[in-house]
Amino acid sequence: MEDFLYEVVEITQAIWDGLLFGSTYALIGIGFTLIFGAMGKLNMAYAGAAIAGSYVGLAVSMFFDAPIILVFAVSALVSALMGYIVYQTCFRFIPTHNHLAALMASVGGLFLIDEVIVLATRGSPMNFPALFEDAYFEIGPFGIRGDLIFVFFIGLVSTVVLLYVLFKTRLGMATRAVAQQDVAAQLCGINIHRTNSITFSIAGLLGGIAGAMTAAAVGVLSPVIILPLTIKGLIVTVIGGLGSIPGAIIAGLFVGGFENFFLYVRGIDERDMYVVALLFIFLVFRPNGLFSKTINRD
Amino acid sequence: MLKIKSISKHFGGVKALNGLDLEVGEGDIFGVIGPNGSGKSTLINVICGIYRPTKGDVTFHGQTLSGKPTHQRLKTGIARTFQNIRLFPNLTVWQNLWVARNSVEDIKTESSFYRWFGKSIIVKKEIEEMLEFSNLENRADELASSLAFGEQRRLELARAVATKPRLLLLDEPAAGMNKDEIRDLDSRIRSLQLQGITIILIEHVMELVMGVTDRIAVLNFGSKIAEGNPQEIQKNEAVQEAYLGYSEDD
Amino acid sequence: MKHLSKLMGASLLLIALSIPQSAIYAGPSLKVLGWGAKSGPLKSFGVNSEAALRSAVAEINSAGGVRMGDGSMAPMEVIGYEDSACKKDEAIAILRKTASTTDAIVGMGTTCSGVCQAMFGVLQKKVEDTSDSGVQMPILADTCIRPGLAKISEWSFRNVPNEITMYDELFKWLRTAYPNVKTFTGGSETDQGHSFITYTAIIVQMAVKHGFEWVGPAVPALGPKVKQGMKELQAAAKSQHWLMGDTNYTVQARKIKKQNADMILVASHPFSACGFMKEMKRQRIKPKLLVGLTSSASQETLNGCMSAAEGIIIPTGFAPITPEAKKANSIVSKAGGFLDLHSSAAWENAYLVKRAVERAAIMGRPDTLQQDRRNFRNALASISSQKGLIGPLTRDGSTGEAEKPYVYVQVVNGKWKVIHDPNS
Amino acid sequence: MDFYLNLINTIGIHTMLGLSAYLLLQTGQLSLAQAGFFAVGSYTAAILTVIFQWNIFPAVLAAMFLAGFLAFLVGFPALRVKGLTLVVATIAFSEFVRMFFYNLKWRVTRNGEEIGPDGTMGFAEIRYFSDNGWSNLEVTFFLWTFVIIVMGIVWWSDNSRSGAVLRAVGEDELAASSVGINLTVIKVSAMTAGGFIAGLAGGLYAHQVTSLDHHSFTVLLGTFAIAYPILGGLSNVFGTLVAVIFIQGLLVEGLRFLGDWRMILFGLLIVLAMNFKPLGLFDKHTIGIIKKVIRV
Repeated sequence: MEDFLYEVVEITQAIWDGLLFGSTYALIGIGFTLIFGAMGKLNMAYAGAAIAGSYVGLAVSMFFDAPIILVFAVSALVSALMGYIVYQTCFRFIPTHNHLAALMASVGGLFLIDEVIVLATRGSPMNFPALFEDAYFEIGPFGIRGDLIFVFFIGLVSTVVLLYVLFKTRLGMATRAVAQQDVAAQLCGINIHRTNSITFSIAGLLGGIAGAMTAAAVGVLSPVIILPLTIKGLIVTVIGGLGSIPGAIIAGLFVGGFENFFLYVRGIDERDMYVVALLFIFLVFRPNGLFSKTINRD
Repeated sequence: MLKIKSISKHFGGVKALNGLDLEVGEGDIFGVIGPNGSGKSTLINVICGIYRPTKGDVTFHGQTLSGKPTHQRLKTGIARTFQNIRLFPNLTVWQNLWVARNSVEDIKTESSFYRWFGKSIIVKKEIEEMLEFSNLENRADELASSLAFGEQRRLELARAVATKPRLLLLDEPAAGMNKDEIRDLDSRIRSLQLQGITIILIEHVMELVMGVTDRIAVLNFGSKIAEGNPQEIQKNEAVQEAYLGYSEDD
Repeated sequence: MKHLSKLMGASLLLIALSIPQSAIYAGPSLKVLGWGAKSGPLKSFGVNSEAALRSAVAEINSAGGVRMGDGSMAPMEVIGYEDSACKKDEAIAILRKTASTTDAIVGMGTTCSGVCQAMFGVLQKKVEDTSDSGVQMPILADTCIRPGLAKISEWSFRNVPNEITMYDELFKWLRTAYPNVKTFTGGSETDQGHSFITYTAIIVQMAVKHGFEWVGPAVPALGPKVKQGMKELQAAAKSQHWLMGDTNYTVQARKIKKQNADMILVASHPFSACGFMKEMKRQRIKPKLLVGLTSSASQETLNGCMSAAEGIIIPTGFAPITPEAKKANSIVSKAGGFLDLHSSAAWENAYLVKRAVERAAIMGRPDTLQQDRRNFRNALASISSQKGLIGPLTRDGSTGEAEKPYVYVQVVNGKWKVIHDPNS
Repeated sequence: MDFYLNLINTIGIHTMLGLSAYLLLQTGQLSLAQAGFFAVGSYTAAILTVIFQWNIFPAVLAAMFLAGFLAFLVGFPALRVKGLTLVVATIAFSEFVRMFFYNLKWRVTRNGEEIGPDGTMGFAEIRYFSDNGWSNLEVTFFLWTFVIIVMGIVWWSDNSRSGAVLRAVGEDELAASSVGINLTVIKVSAMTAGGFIAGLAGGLYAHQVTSLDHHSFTVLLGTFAIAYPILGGLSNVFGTLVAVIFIQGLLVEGLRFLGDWRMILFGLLIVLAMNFKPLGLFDKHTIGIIKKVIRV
């Protein structure tokens, strides 16, 4: 009985931590989903750009010992800029129907960003200022990371803001119009390139926040986390349902909790296998993800 | 030869087809007309198995088609063209026709290996004929996307014919054509009839329909409001009603 | 065609260009070629090793160079330091290039144990075995630290510390230095062969051997001999390990916290070691002792998590404790590198090459190249001890495993500080 | 010489890897599962030659068939999804395979030495070639026989009706099925063929590098597999070859002398190539030029 209770507590704790941390996956997922929704394309350079933003934010904090919140702001803004650059270099001039070329270009972009980071830091992990490092509350047997709560909170806020922008502002209308019928949208006088680059920037903004939050939550920034983040982000996007923002959020949190649960009960070697298995289960029983949006683009 | 028994097709609340009955006889040119949204294209998609009907059954030469996927229906002899042309744009004209050789006869005559990897005299001859039929002889090696609109229509028709169908479904083949082209199309359709191909023609262009068809069915809101030979249809009030009504909301 | 032919032409031209031009120097010289990771996350390894190797060679030359077989003194020359990017295919390509297109007498590389494993695999296994068509090129490695690599080929040599003795001595000393430390537990990164194997096969066993009590998940078969209970340990402690690219360590840290041990082992490269130690700090896990993996005794750890790493003790093959070491350290840092466990080996290797060359009577002529390489290999194999930066390097001829002096360093006020030198 | 042969071998292996994705891309399936099939092939062949002491030829063939069969099984669920979902699903698949081998331990003792896959430690000493005294030239001949056969078959199918059918499916599935093409058959066969080729390439790769571990089979490998045909262009098999020469010959080996800047240029050149030649380096335009030159 004792052990049983203990296990319950521990598992709850594990899931809870994972859930909070999942909010970073969620933001990355939203980024992918936004871009996919807008262009029906996959931007492989996305997570890379996000982390690059965090590096710049870090540099700022190192040279001007800026407050953490400024670091976050800079990360977000730079990564938004990166998003814009990625659009201009990897998508803008490639024929819209040619998804393969755009995909490949963004892969090249990923390599490029990755290597620039390495060149700047010698690939050495960098200390990233943590938020409320000591804010660790212990409630009974449970422990709660204050910073993750904050991360979670920021995740929610930025999502709400995003949803507002998408559904209440003219810009958002334009974006969604382009997403649904780009030709028609152009006929209505919407500048598709402008809209797309704005979408990329918004996605980049979110990515920057996600990157900075991840870095802050881990406490170290290194290029080795880019690929895992990309993969997790993609899995989250698909589980959530392509183009669905609420789906990405819920999927992100879910995957976070799910993987931590299996880390606890099955160990590190099998954790990711279960995440992948989860994805397969979704593909079999719910191919369009949590929030089915039947986008027949590819 | 083709019997459509009380077919219904519902998309959510929308009743695209509503208990429709049709019977097309061997060798006929059967016209289906009706205002936009009256379910004509849905009908074609149901016949060649792209949509699964909500209710009802389609039989072809006495055997039911329900449950058969599109490509098998083709092998029983049902081919089609599309309202908005769907060629394989980055394949050459020749390849477009080559791909279409899937009829039962082909499978009988050629070993499957040869069908996939060989290029026999017969194949060449047949494809030459198709090129001739669509007067594209001298464009055989160009990409389908480089053809003009009219030529693309002709190629698509030829591609459908190349599958050696017994029943051919034409979905608004005259859309966007000028007088001469329509006259040309008219003669093609007749020549196909002479080859013994039964044809279901869905069309807005009245001169074509009235000229070429033997029987006409008129659809409105997914159900048949009239059927008969062209003269009868032209006299029918219900039809005029439907069309006038249609032209008013337009 | 224009584009295409240009492309082809360019690629061939560039390939040609990329082959080190060794004819530029007048007069005979002793040529060596190095390689290591100069791109990708492990870039720092390659950069540091290159700086160390080049400055050591410069030192040797300023002291007159090396004595060749004909008695003349010739300068030693690093004809290139290639980027193997920690990728098997690239390391093998460089090895073959060095062997077949350059007249380097020895190849000095490379970063990443997994890559060494592949690279040594293409070498001839036994020197006298003529039926074996493997590459015949002596390789002197500085960072291939994973246990058991030496046996793959007789052409491969490693100047790496023997982690078995290292940790054996370390825990022996800790036993006496910290008598109040009794229990221990720890975690590692399972996707990095070196970290994980060293941890599960050596470190834990050595700790048990010296009377520390494992309080992690129960492993009856554990210790005290190397590899004893390794598989059981790997199976039992699955959920207190992590991966190099992980971002969330809460579960592992909490598990380890619950075990409430006096000593915690963090057997992992800086990337994840930092993440984990930060999580420990956050969850207020304050062990009496923190022991790390040799590879983490580097500048990266300080960049990554100076404050969280405070107090971690790591055995390492290098520290500026002797005059030579101090001198080398300052020279290398001027050359833009850090001298650490691995790069110091690169420095020592330069001198090892000098010694072997002088022993082997190298002619250094194109026509004698193959013979020179063979002689060099034999000479290198016959060297059983050599003066290193902080003490004698020895090599067991039968197993090919190296032994080198080591010291225990600790992060004190954000700096690596030597806390004990077992040889003194 | 040795070095150039080695480079040629690498190019051969990667060409096959690229061609395995090329077939799938023609049917419009963007699959990153090739890394998985490649991994299966390499581990299978290596286990057969090292643990069971097989001759390399049957070993490689066996690897090919196992990978092909696996691909056949993967083909059916893959039908259900397309586009980005398929990309992610196949990434997940190859990650799954990678983690399988990452956990795979199969050690046997032969004359005193433990050999075989050893989980995260990898699978060392796959020394079939050097143990049997194959010179690098012989290896190259052996390997390129396969490469040329594969290229020949793909080229042939490209120019026969089957190639047209594959492309037809890739261009318009609805139209394809309405001229009687069975989509299931075509897509699954393409996936299977891709698996066969990738498995074959893997089997040869294992003996080329003599040591395998999970680091070799990450998503990046799958990305390269699709990168070659996309970068080279889908107009014919030589596009893939050109792209492999571009990446392995020019970017990886050719630019090595640039040291630190090589990998940066690597990414940059891919971006530029895609911007200036979105249909591939070896697109219809290039082919046109070549034809002209040949005529002249």
